[in-house]
Amino acid sequence: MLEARNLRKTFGELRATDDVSLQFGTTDGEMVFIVGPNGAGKTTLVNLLTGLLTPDQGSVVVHQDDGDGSTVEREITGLAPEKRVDAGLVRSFQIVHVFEEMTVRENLRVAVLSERGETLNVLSFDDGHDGVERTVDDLLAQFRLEDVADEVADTLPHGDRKLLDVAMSFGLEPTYLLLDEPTAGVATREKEYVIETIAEASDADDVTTVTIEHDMDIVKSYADRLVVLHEGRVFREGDPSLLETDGELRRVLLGVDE
Amino acid sequence: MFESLPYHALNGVYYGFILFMIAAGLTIVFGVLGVLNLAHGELYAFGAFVAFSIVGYLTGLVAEPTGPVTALIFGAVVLVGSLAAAAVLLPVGATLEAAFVRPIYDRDDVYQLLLTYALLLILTDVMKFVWGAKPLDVGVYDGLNAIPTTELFGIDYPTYNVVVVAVGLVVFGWLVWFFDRTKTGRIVRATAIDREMATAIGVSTDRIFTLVFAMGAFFAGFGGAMVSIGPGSAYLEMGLSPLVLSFVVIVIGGLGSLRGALVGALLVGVTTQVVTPYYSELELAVPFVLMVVVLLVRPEGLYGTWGEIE
Amino acid sequence: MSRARLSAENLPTSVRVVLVVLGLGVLLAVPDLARVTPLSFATIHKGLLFGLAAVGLNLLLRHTELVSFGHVAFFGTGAYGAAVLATYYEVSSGLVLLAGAVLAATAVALVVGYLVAGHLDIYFALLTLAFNQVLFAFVVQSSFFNSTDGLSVRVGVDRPSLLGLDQLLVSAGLDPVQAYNYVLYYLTVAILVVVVLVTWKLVNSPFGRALDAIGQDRTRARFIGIPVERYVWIAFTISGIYGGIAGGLFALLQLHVRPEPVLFAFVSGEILFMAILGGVGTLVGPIVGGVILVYLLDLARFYVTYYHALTGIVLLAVVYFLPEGILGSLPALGAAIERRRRDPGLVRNDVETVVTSVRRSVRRAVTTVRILVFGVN
Amino acid sequence: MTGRPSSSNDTGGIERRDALKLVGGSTLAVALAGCTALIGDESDDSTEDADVPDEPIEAGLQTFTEGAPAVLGLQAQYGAETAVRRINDDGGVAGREIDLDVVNEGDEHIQNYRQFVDEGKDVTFGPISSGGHEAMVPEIEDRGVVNVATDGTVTTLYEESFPDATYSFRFQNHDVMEALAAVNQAVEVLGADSIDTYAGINPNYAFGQDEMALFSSGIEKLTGAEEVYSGFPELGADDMSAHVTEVNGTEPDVVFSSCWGGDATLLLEQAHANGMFDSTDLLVGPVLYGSANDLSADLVDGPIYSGSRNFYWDEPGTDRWTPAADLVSEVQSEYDVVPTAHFMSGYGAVTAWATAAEKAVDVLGRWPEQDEIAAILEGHGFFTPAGYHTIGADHQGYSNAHFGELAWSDEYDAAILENVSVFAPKDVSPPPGTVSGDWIDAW
Repeated sequence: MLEARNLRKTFGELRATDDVSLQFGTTDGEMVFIVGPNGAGKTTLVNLLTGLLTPDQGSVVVHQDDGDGSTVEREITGLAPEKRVDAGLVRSFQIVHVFEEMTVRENLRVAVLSERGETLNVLSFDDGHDGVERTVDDLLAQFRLEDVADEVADTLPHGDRKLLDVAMSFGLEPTYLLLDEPTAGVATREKEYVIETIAEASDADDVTTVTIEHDMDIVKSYADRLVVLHEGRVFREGDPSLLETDGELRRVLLGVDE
Repeated sequence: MFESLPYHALNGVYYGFILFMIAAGLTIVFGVLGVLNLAHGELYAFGAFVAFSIVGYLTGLVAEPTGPVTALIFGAVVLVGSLAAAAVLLPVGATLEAAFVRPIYDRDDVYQLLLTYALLLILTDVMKFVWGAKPLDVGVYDGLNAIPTTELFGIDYPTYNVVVVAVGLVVFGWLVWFFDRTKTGRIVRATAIDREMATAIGVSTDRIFTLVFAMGAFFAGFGGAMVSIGPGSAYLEMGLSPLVLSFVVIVIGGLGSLRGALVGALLVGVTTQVVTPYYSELELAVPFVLMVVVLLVRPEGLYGTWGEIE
Repeated sequence: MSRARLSAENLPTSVRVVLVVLGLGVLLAVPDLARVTPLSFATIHKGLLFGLAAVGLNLLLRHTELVSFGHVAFFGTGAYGAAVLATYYEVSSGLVLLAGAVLAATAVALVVGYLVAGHLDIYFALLTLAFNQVLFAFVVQSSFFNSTDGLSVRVGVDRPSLLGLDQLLVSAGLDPVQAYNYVLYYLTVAILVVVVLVTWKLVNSPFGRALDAIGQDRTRARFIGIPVERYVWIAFTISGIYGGIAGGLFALLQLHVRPEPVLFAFVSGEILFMAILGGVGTLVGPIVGGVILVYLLDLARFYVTYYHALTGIVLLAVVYFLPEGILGSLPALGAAIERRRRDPGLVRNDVETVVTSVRRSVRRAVTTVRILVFGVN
Repeated sequence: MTGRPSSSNDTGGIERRDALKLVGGSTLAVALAGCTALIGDESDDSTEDADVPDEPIEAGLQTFTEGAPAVLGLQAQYGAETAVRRINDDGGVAGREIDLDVVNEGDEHIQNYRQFVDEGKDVTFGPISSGGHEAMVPEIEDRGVVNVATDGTVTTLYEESFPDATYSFRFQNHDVMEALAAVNQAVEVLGADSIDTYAGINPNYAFGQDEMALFSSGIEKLTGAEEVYSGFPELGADDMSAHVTEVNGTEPDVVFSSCWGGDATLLLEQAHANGMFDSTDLLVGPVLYGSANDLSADLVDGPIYSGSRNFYWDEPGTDRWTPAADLVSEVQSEYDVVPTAHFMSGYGAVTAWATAAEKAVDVLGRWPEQDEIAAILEGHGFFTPAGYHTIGADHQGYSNAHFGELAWSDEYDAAILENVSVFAPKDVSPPPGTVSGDWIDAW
């Protein structure tokens, strides 16, 4: 379980994150969606959780299985992003971040190599690890990227780039995967395809996903749980059906009176 | 041993303004075009040589100063000559940009470095061809100092230094005015921040880039002209050390920031001049130590930047 | 690595083998070539050494995409490391001098690398430049390093010994100076081959791929768990070590080390340009670039009055006509020549293209100037 | 070992034979001494029958041909070219003309020398840079092609670093001679009792630091004066006002400056502009006059004395000494400058080698090997229009050192020296085998 405890972050006068306490992964493979109007502090929250920002107050904690069934708390508030990856915490960005000059396969390979702790290895060849190659093949299949496996990333269509970005994250064998608008900029007809692929993969690997999303139809169809942020605070938390039933919530999200 | 400290500080201000004039052009070009122009120092040297010719010709037409009035006339002629010399750099800069730099904007940064380095080498020999291999001194420094300025306040201080500071302030004021108050200036700034958006609203980035490069050359040349009419001479390799110092200045100030360039230049100028007489051995190192310290403490420089960083 | 993809690495294996063998053959034959042609043996040797430093710089440039403007710092540290051992500790073994060079360069690279690893782009470039100049200023001021006069790399007037191999040649009847230079040259070639092989292994290893990742997207690299600063630091240090080896060998070649040629920041720029000139996207391009640029910078003045301009024009030609550097553009060039051999008509098109582009440049320039001067279009 | 040629223009008394004997025995030596006019150019060479190859002598000179140091470097080039011209006009060295290649020395002294040797040069000259010269010496010893350095005047070179050199020589006086000449000049002008304090502004590299150290020990020894300020602006400085300001603040009796080229001009400009000559009684500089052609009337105004190493063109006076007059008019028409000490560096270096080579042919009856020329150069004496020079057994050239007051000449449109003092080598340099520092201490 990944837990935010009383997180607070201000930029000048702006309280981007204001006393936020949340738990993710209370059930295995949970899909949590974070919604909220622009400027609600969604991305700041993800940045605090993944270590791109350090909070002014509060802490980030993971609950880890210590092997004999009980769990231990591990505080990771001050941990560098790359160290959090070891703790199972992985993210994607709103703007696609892939290695543009590498092929799809090379992108996935470097992620998997990193996950296996092989990146300091100078004695082998990068493509000489059979286990890694098998995992890469699985990822290619899982994210339906086999056809473009040898294409260079910056030549791919946007949807495939998004999928590659997410596939790399899965290659890191995350426990918690934080996705910042995975469907942003993806053509409408491809959105479903992208999110469906993510859902399948997270289901298969029991990954807890925390997704920032603007498309309420997607949220309604896929969310196990909903977190609504507004002005840096947790405004609502609960079942996605709140989107249908909570009038105040609808006003906040749409910014209009109905 | 510190009784001369105010004088050293004053010398530092003068030296700082010289540095500012050179660095201003570099920072504008870098801020807008994103090109680190290694040939900037040669444009500065070019200005110094052109000033040798033009100022030399013009002062040949007027009498050597004998009293305050003739000295003022003399000074005005020298300044006009320096401006004319810098103006020669406008077409030079524009030509270089249009003919050489423009075709490679979309190439990797390192090729722009290689290109401007090639231009540096070629410009050096162009100057060698036109003005010969030896240093040239136009010899108007004495005449400029005949203008009474500091004596009026009872201080014995070269008028030339005062002129440099005044001219430097005017250059700074003009640049701030240009970028803040004129339409062209605002367009240039918009282009610096977002090229695509500027193109989208109908700005010809080609024109802007040429203009900016020509401006950069102009101020480099003007800096060179101001040095040329001072106690120093124009010589072939004179651009190398100011080029490196300009890097330091614009990095300390924040890349692309004019105010930063001014503050950075004054900081480098004053620190160097105050430290030098007491610790000569540090003279070379001071600007770089200053830069390392500033970058380690404030990685984006004192005044941030025009362009975007990741 | 689209850069590499565009260049040498997509040549067929057979062609690559031929090129490697040819390259090695030329390297081994240099002393003989220099004897029968006006080529300067010493200058080519020096060029190879700067090329070696450029290979190191290219490790950063090509993979982590960091531009170092201060690389001669390590070359110079290496050279001075050897000189200090010879001058103050009377070390006469060439290998020990070389080891000293590498140690000194490693130490400096570790410190500088630690401080610059977190910086990017121009800030990285100018920080490395700053450290370079601080080091230069320090050496120039230091009486230990004998200020601008520099240090000798001899014990008394004797050249260092090179494993006794030079003595062997002398007893075989060779002139001692020649024997020393031959042995040193072949030692250089051997080291060069080893370094190139090591680099090839390095850049094709998982670590090399991690460096690529850092270069292409630092944020993403961090978020796949790569400790970016630490890896940049390691790469920087390795790259500095190359510089140190080259500098140490240079000290053995020149036998006297002065600050301006081995520590001044502009020489750092030259090393950078060697890498670009030869081909950033290639493994051995920087060596080719090193030999060519050193040759131009050192010897052009013996043949022409306007030698700066000559060097400048060569560089301009590379920028415009060999966009991937000399070695990097070979495949494209080869393909183009092949096409033209089949269809000579293309050559006329080329000429037209060049003429048009020159004409266009001139017209642009003239228009620009006209607008500037007369304010009208 | 010194002795100036007769400063009388009454040549009628000199027999041709005597003149030949006096200047070294051959018409070549006569031509290079500038005395051809005195004795006619009728050939009397004993080298005529010698077994000498026909092809020209390939010679290389490295000097600063461009940029700031070209102020000195081009003078050396002019000097070398003038000597070569005179040699070739005279029919060459034992009948062999000289082809002189000139190359910019830059920072690549060893490289340049190697390239010259690889190109098959018979002899090389240069450089100007003292550090460059020091770096070259072992290479010269290795390669075994004689190099006569024009300048490269670091004192310790042949004194301590390379006492056993074979092929490497230096024509110009070394640092000790000019720094101590400056000491003597200061004492001569102000009197030892009037010098209580001194200051220095010297270029920040080995040469400037060495000169200042030598001046300090000399002036302290002679006058007991105390150093009040010593500043080292970087070589090729943009600005020296900080140092001038400090001098103004400390008001020393004497200021010493070994600044040269553009630095010398800059120093004088800023010294005047900041009123430095109100704060000090005397500025002495060994190489200020190197910038003779770049100074102006305003700049030389004041109590400024400059050295001119082993040659000042008007000493002996051009009105009394035809060789000097001929040389100046030749240089003026050819190069439009007045010659400075660095002109003689080039001229003398070539002359030293050429006269030695001819002497060798004379002795051997064939063209000499490198080591034979080198052997003859040791202790070799010869004339130039500057007078008599010797190359010592230590491979160092010894000639008179010149010092005088800077003044302006409208006639030549250049700075000149007045009241020139001539210091014999023995007065300003240690006897062979003695280290300078010890020698000064023993004053």
